[in-house]
Amino acid sequence: MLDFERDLDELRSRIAELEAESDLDSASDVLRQLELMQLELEARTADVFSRLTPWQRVQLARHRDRPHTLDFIERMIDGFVELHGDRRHGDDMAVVGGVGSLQGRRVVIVGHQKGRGTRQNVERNFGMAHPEGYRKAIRLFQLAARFGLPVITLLDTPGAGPALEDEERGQSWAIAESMAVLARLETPIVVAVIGEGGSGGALAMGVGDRILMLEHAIYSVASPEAAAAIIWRDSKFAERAAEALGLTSEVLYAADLIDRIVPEPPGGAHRDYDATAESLTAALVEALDELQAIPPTELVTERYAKFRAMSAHVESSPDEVVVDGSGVVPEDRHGL
Amino acid sequence: MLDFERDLDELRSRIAELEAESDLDSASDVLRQLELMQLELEARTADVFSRLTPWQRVQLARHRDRPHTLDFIERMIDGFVELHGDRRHGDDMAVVGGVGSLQGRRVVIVGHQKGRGTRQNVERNFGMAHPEGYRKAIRLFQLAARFGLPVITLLDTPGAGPALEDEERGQSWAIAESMAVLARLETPIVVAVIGEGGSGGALAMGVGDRILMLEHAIYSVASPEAAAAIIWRDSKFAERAAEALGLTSEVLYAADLIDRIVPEPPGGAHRDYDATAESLTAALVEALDELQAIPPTELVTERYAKFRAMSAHVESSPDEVVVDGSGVVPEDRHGL
Amino acid sequence: MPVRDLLAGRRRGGVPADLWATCRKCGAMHYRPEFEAGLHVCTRCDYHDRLTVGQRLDLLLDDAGSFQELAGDVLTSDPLNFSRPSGRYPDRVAKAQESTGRSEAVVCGVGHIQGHEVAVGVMEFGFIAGSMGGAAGERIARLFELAHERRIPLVMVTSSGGARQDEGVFALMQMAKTTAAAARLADAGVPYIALMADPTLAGVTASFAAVADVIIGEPGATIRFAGSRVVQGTLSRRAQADDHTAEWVLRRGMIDAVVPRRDQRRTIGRLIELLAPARASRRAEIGDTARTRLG
Amino acid sequence: MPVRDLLAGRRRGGVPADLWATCRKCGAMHYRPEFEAGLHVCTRCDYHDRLTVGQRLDLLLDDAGSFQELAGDVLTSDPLNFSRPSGRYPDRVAKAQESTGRSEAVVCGVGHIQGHEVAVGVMEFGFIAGSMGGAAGERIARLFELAHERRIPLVMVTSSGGARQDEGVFALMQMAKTTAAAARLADAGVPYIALMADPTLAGVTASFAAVADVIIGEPGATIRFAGSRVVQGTLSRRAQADDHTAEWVLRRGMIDAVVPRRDQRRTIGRLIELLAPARASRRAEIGDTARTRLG
Ligand SMILES: [Zn+2]
Ligand SMILES: [Zn+2]
Repeated sequence: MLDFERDLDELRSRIAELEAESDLDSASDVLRQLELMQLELEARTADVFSRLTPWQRVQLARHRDRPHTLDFIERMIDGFVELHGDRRHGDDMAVVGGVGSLQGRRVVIVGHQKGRGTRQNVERNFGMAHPEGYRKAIRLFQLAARFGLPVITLLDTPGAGPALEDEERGQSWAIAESMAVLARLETPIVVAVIGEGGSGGALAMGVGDRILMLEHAIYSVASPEAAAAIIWRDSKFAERAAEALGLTSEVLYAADLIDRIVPEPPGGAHRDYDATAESLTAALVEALDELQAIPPTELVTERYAKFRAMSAHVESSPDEVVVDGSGVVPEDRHGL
Repeated sequence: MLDFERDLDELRSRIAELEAESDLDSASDVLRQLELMQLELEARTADVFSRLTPWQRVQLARHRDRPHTLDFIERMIDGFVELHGDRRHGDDMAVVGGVGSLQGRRVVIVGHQKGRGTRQNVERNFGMAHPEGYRKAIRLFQLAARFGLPVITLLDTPGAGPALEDEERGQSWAIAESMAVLARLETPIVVAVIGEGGSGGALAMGVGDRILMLEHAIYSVASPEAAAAIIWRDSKFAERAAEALGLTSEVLYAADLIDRIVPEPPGGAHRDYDATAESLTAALVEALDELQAIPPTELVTERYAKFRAMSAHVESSPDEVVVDGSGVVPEDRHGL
Repeated sequence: MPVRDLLAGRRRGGVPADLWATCRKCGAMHYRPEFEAGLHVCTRCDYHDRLTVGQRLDLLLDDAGSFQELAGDVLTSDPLNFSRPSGRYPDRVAKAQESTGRSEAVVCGVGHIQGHEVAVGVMEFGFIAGSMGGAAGERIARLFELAHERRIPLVMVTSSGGARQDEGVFALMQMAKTTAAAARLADAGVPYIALMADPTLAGVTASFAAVADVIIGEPGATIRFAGSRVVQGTLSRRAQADDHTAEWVLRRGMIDAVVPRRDQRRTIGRLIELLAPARASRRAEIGDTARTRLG
Repeated sequence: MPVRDLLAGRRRGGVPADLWATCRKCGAMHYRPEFEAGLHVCTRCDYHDRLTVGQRLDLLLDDAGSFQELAGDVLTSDPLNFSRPSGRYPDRVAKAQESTGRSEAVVCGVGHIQGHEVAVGVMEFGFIAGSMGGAAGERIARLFELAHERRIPLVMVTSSGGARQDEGVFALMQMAKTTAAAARLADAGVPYIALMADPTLAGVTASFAAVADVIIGEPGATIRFAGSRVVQGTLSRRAQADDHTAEWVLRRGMIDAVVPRRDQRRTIGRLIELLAPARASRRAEIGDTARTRLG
């Protein structure tokens, strides 16, 4: 229960109590009261959620009840067959993936997987993938391309595992290879940030043709704690870092770094898994259907252009990059 | 010193003694005696080596003084740059590889590497590759194809590492993947069995367009000891297994499983590294120059046909494989 | 139980052996009719016992009766004139043929799984330890080529001690040959699913089996690179009973799933449904051609 | 030593600091003229000290004077209006520009190594810890594209703390952008060699640096995924001083070789000679076109 949810939850409890006490034969004024309280709850939820600070968004994105990848797969994917392992070292439980169908469309779906409770969290390494997790993902991406299936990735990780054993097995190499594979994969790729889009560990599976983001998900160059440690040399400044980093869906949409914000039900995704999954399904299906019409090689070209354009830089004298006396960067690429 | 070498070595020692005692001014009868002894040594060497049993060939192939991959690279390859690691788990010292040039031809060369002496042998795991060794090889094969360099592989291993840690990291998967990669690699591949061609551990790097074999190298479905353990349930029958397995270059050449026997200097490769390297270089250059003329896609097709034809089977009614009432295997493939 | 079966059964401690099945893994005794009704799965340790090709086809295919064998007349030769204490190689082959009723250690052909036309290969461990020599390699290569030509998914059920020693390097080369054939199928975008049954070892694990798009292990199956006698020998230092099972290699990332026998047909059918390249449309182009060519 | 230099030097224990260089790794003190003559390599522990872009170009190129900078006018913006206790982002950039004499944390361009025309990028750790923001990412991407168009080998010298926090997700996306550009170069068969200098961390290690065809490490360089402050924090449990050096990642199979500074130009030149796609013949086709286009 987050701070800003407490107030709403008290109202919710009172409604529940009143509902429990009353029955179908209750006086109509009781029923009217209930109805009013419902309306108030809705209004107050809308109000609270319209004024959430970035730090509160971080807390929502990390909410322990927030739906995780397998919760979405369960609701969105028919006939899912989970495929395990990287064929090299291990089966990372922090990354799950497999094949199934989304509203009749055959897909490969891969996502970070967080746990709930201590045992699960240890098993899933808190959703922090090991190198073998990314290598499993790479294998599934390549499988998808081989059989002409589109890829869906769900991003939800605090970041890639930073432990010594992750370094030993080449965490950097696994992440970079995953991006390199996705960049050239000749099949449609739809990315959805569903919770925490934590740094390179998230981006490793985040190179695609459409980048969706659940309303209260976050996407960040570093966790607010890590950024605070880097910038203020104290992770207690996480709240301030969250404000500075521009990690909310609205900021990223305005900056053209994501393509679409997927609305969550009132009170956040954790209040209604089914409604959230339905909302995400609709967005995924729309994206997939758009992409399915584009030839794979063209997809790859457009995907490159898409990421190529992601920047914020200025040129002191645009269109005049001087090498050997004349411009080497064609003019038509400046727009990217 | 092998049994059958002892007799020759005594003669060799006597020649050396006599040479040491005599000088340029020695009586001509001493010089004549030396010359005669030289001739006798040559004749006896030729005689002993013409009558070697398969087991003696095994011993020669494993001779502790036999030149190993790095001995050949040192002599054959100019400007060699060793490249390390599989970018996933480790740098297997039992497999070495890199880039360099062979008589002016840019090549990627990869081989099993045995050690000499206990320390080196432990470091090199007696030439028994770990999975990461094959994965390093795969990386270099792909590098070769990317830059249009032909591949040379040198085979010299008792077999792939069979330890628990090799199983843990997917020894079977690494070997199979290496064969699958080589089978489709769009660049010329010349394989040379230089010592022990031990089972799947050797074959993992043995899929190529030309298969050369040093005269006294062996190539076997299992080490004679392992085969003896399997067949006679006692590894002491290794000598008998060596006879039964058909592992010498002559048998394999006659069976069309290798393309060429590369002659060794009198007394075997370990008697003269330079001469052996020269002999191998000539054979490699000839093979490379033949292959360089063939378009890469055609190479892959011919390579498939080459291995596709390696078999010894009969068909009770050839050309009539019945499925659904008619033949499915086109006649023109029966010849393969 | 008919008297002739009782008489035929070898007896152990007075119990008609055929009436009871002993679990190869945990030693539990199972009443054979129940054991067979339970698909030869040990109810104590979940070990999935070895099956014959016939049992496997019954279990896997929609209708084993309509299975059409491919290359059944491709038979072994004796290139090395090989002899063991247990007999000359051709005699051992003849004996294996007699005891299994199969002409080689692998049976290949075409059948249907959940309505999908599928190229199927099943290895028979009872045939010289399911070992792969030239004939088995040839059959497998042809099966991959058939799947390639007809663009139908391929399912291989592996159970093998590895390469057949009696054919020396001829047997070894089957590893390269079958792997290359599997690799070509992958390049063609036709799915290949391997079901690794007990045991899948050495030259089979380390060739066509390991390169499948999806690998399913049977519960309790031993899956390993090193052959069994090699492991019993001096080379491996710490191999233990529980090492190298399907569950063990799954944890180590080498296979996709461990699927109980009762679910295999459904799971494989679903995988085919999901991976098979746009069957509906392609069937018209390629499937019909193949069917025409096949009469 | 001129008086003004003595005055300018900060003093430690009475010793003019500029006259002595302290090894960042082992603390050994080196007489600066000797240290510089020895290419900034510690004679005690072999640590290869950080170099400026200028020093690096001097060391690497046949003639640093003829180096032609690319995209030098691509400069950072401040998309998040970012501020730290140590100052507003644009002010920090300005300060870095002043102290390094470079306009960004990476300098890209074209030069020659052992006679080969090469696209070269060198990171300047002195510029906000060599961090990669939008401008650096843009310069790097253009360098890869230049190498692609002209089919000339590319050499990147990395030294970076990772992504530049001050640009948030804009900085993060440079990982994807530069990696994709490197991947395209690989597909085009043009060689790319990375030289990882001290330190190569986080978002740079885990993007374009790791996908090089050949990766060379400098002796003693720290090479790691986790950023330095992350490691000092709570996340990594057992990182030790000697972990994550070039030698350490070499043993773990992640890089191809550790090459001392004095041999780097020769080694890289040899690699280019061996990997560059048939330069002699292609030069006529492609090189000339590029040269024409470039005037
Ligand atoms: Zn049991
Ligand atoms: Zn030092």
